[in-house]
Amino acid sequence: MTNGEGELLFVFIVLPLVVAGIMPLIGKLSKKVVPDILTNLTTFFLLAYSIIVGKQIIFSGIYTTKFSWFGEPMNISLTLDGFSLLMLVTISIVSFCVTLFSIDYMEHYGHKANYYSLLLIMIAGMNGLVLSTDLFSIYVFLEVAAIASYGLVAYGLGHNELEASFKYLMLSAVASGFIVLGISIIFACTGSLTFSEVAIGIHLVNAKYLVGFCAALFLMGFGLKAALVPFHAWLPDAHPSAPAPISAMLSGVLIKVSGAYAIIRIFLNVFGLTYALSTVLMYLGLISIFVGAIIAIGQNDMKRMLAYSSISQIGYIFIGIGTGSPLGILGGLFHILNHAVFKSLLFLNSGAIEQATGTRELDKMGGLAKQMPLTATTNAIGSLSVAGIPPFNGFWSKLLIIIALVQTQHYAFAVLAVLGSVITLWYYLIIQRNAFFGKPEEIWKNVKEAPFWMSCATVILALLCIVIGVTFPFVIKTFLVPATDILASGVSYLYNFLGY
Amino acid sequence: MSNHWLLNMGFAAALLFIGIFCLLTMKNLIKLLIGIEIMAKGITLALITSGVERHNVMVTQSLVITFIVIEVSLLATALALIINIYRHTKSLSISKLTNLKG
Amino acid sequence: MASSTTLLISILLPAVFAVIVFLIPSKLRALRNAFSLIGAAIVLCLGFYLFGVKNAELNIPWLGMDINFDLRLYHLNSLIIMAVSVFLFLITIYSFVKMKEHPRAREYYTYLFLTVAFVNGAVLANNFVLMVFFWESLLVTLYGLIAIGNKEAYKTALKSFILVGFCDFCMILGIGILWYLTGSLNMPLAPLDPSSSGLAAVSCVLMLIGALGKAGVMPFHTWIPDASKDAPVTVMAFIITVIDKMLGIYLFVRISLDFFVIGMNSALSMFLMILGALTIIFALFMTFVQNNLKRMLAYQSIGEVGYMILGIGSATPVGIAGGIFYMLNQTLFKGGLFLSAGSIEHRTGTTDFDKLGGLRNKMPLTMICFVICAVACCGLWPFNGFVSEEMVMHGAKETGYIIFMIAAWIGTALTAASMLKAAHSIFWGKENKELSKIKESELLITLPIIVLALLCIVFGVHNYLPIVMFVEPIFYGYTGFLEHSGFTAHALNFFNPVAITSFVCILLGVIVYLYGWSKNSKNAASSSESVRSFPVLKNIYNLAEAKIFDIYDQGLKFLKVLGYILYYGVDRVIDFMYEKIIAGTVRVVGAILRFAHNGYYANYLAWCIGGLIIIVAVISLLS
Amino acid sequence: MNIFLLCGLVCFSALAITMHNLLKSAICLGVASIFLAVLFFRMGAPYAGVFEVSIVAGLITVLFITTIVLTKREGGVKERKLTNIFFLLFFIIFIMIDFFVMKGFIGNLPNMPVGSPNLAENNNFSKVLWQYRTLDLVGQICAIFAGVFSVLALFRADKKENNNE
Repeated sequence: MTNGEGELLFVFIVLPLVVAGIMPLIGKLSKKVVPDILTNLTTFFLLAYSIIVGKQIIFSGIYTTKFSWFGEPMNISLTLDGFSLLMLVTISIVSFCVTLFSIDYMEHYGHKANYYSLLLIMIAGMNGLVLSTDLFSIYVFLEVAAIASYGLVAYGLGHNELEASFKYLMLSAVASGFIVLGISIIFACTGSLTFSEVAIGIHLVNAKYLVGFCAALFLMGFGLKAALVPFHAWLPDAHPSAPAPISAMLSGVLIKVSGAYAIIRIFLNVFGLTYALSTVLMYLGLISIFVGAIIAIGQNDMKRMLAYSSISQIGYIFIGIGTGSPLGILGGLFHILNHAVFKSLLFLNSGAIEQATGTRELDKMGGLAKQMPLTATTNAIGSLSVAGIPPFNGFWSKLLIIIALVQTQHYAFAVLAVLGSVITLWYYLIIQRNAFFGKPEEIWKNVKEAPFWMSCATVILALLCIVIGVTFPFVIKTFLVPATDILASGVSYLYNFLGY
Repeated sequence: MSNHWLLNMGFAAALLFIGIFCLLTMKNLIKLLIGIEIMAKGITLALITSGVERHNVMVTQSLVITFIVIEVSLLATALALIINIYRHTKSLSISKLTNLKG
Repeated sequence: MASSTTLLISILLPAVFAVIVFLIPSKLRALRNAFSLIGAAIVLCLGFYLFGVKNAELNIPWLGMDINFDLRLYHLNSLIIMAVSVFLFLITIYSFVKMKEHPRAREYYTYLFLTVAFVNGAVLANNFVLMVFFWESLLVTLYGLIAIGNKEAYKTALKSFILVGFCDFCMILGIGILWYLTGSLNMPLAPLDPSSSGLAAVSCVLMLIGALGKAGVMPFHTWIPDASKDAPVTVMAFIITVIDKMLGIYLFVRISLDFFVIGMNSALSMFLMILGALTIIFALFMTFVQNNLKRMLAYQSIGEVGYMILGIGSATPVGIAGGIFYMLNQTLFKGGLFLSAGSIEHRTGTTDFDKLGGLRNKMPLTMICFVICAVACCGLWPFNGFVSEEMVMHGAKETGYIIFMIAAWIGTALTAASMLKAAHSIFWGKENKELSKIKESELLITLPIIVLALLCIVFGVHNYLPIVMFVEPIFYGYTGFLEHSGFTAHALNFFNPVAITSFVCILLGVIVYLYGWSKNSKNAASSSESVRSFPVLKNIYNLAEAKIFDIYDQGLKFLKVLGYILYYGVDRVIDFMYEKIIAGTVRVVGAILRFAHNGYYANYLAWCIGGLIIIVAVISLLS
Repeated sequence: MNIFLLCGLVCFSALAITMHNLLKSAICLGVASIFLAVLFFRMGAPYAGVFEVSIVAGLITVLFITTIVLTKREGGVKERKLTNIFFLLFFIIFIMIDFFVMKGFIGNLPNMPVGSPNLAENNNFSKVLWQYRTLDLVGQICAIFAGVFSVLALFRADKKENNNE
């Protein structure tokens, strides 16, 4: 454990916040170019910085920072361990590609400065959530990211966008209400809110049912953010309605940070994964896999199909985590990373297609592979990854999850997980056939390949799909094993943290 | 834990019930937001009473203040959304908001 | 050491050529052809070199946890690598002409080389995870290759993907159980007895499904006839009849020799033999009602898998050797037949029997090769099919269950009859006027067919050559097989009861065909007259017309009806299951679920609250 | 005394949702907030009480009334007639369930030692807020930023139209 003396980790929250704050001022001076450059520099810096910091973490273990200001002791304690690092790097990768993509894509929406400041606040919120060590801070930063996302989902200001955003807001508000209720009960039981003290408090106090009730509240609250079935209904409305880069951000990162990360962190490290929690998580995961996949098959709107597929993939993450075995956790975490990469790639591609053709309906597309070869190729890579075809990255994480299910003797789950992935393949083949292959439609004769920066972002993500898939032993060793160690050690991790 | 805590939690639960009932049955968008507000009241009550229970009301007090600030931002966003929706549909009914389905 | 790096090269080299071919623009056809020829030639040399090396190992740490990049070369897989490289070379030459005008030829060559790379990886792998990796990759190239075909090919490709994918999934499950049992993901050196525990038996059966499903055993075969219609004929010849069969049988042999002990007359052996016999009879009856050469050949190739399963499943040394030898021979003659069909299609544009006729003068080379391959396929002395079929039958005989031999004999008769029908209606029969101007195919097309036909003869006449070189070394190191080195002893002995019965069966098939044909097809009367004038047959014919005719006619009708019943009652039902029931349920459930997402906020909130209540209940019940 | 305040809080909340007139509902909500604020004072949380009065009873009510006025012209939506009756019915049932559940908990809840030593000393509110919960303040700033920018984003169409005019 290293104690940093400075602002090392605080930068992750403050930098995007400050840039977001000055963005409207700059927006007055220069409408487009300067906000573009500034935002991309910020996200690139965050990406580079997360990797630099990450390197230290990998070599020296957990990193905690206490912040003092003008000589007064301030309690801003942020902790970076393997798991937070994994999420931080994921956020940074996706947000960098998304801002790159936004340069060309957001032209016709106007008011880029406003858009960028909302995006940066969302990033700040997610970074804060990942770094904080306190239940209430998790709630605060979750709300920050969520409020920014309401604005972003409604950014198009059309009827559908407003409707989706409103429903999303109203469901999320209920969910976060239940989260705070859970927090208050936890406080009543343990008298503290930091992870380590809560973990110890819960195990000292003999309040099985109250803690179980809190777990259920958290599961509902964070599960709604993560779009687990049956709390998923907002996602297929909200994700397709947002502008494509935001859909990528929401599906790629937000549901995982504010949903999956929080649940995993709290359930595994703070509460400890009991038999009941593990069972509930696995069943919710299984239901999500099937409901998401089966509804996705019948969709005609490309982005809606992708949104349902996110529900299904989130199910895989939870089914892996729910096994509680190190391999299952490893698979689940790996799937978080992989899903972030390929799902944001697919959403960005859907944006490219929408911009080129003006439609998202799969019926009307067709034969775009000739006009948009780059998009077609990257889309094929993303689809194959998400369907779990070797050697792309999605295959390995699903394989690990299934092996873990067999290892923990959940044979039925293993069989069903594989079936789910067959269905996934099915609808991704539908996308490929309808959009890119098939008979070229006359109307799309004049369609052109996506602009440079958009293609740039998608190519980076597609390359990541392949690179992670091919070098997965390296990725697992450097990023995932430290995270898994922390989660697999369960509650004792926090005991050690306090020196018990 | 004291009975005092239980009593206050019971009332907080009643407030939550009122809020959720409102969300489930009402049609008016502003009424729905009022429902959310009532839920929020229940939750602040639960927070403060937990603090009292632990003789640590100062901490929960600061939590409540943060909670209220967040609530205001949320509410402002929601009201802005409602005004925008009103411009589109000329109505405040939630039943107009069923375009997205399937 | 040098030879162990060659193992890696044998996987990487075809992949590199795949990339090169993919990067050459479609317009530079000559350059692409040159590169694919060079690539195929190098792979061919490499294949022969590896066959010469025989024993090599390569071990690179890869993933930890017992999962290593572990390659091992020995007799069985070196044989397969060599055979695949030979076929790759032939198919590449053949494709220069056949796939010349195809718009997606670039993808085709890329997939071809990729497939070879994956096959080399899959057979060389000495670690289950590695093997699964390559094995699953093959699924993708199979999908791609079938989808290259005509417009409907997309659906067929999807169907094959799902069916083969299901089999592969069974295999993975089986491997998982095996891993659980042995605790190691490296391929085991000590085989497991499947009768020792229930899990072992389940694992064995699941892995067998994977292996045999790849080879196309019933009931996982329905995609093969469809593919024969939709996929390019070269794909059908190379991938489906050569590579898939070889891989499937390779894994089958590995399972029955290395992973599990399958004793003679054990339950598993009986299961396999029954499966083999059923596949033979079922698939070969199906050939009877086909009116298209490619489709007929596809069904026949399924039937031949039955012979291999029968041989290897008999668990007797001679049976296993016969099964492996049959696999080799089948690739030769069935490859030759498919390529001939491609040649005919290339010139005439069709392979339907009723549109063809009288090609014997126009395409003499194709005709001769077709006949040689067809005769070998029927198992007539002294072609290679005879030797391997005899070995399989002897294997079946050694188990003591004559019924399997009878199944094999029926299969022989049916093969003969359908082959005769094909050859007759294509090369003899009435000439079609539209086809009067066609010529023999180009040399590049006929050359591979001639090579295969010659090999059929060589392997048949000098059968000790392949048996001693290819088949026998596989058994070195297995106890119980060494004393059986004299496989040739009864292999070519024509004058033994088994062989004579087979011959009689072939004759029976010929007669069955001739009667049916003389009754039903009036338009090829001239050749029926010539057959009629044969001294022996004449008497039989007369007899038949006098008395036995009805029985034959009824029998023939019965056979046809049986064929149709099987076709509509079993084959299409299985198809229906895949297409309608599974896909249909998914659609209906999807529609219901989509209906539930009706856009009402209160509805969604109610789900959330309901979910919360259920979770609270479950958690408090469980804790 | 507290029990009356709690009852008043619940009654006014119930009134807020049963009122047909939106303005009256908003005002009922404000009154309920004041009850809650007084309750906070009595429970020893004066700062939370002040916030409750000034922000929830004040600012939020104002926001509500502004929105109601802005959308008044055609925004009237008729609620279902039976809603209020159902509300009463379900509310009574719920209160009974609530009562029995809570009664069931009495005596079954664990007794815990008072506070953790870390926090018991922090009886000074400003110290707690500024030193113990500093990160929440950062979060508050973020949340305010997020709210402001969201509102700006949602009303930016106006500006466009105004510019065009």
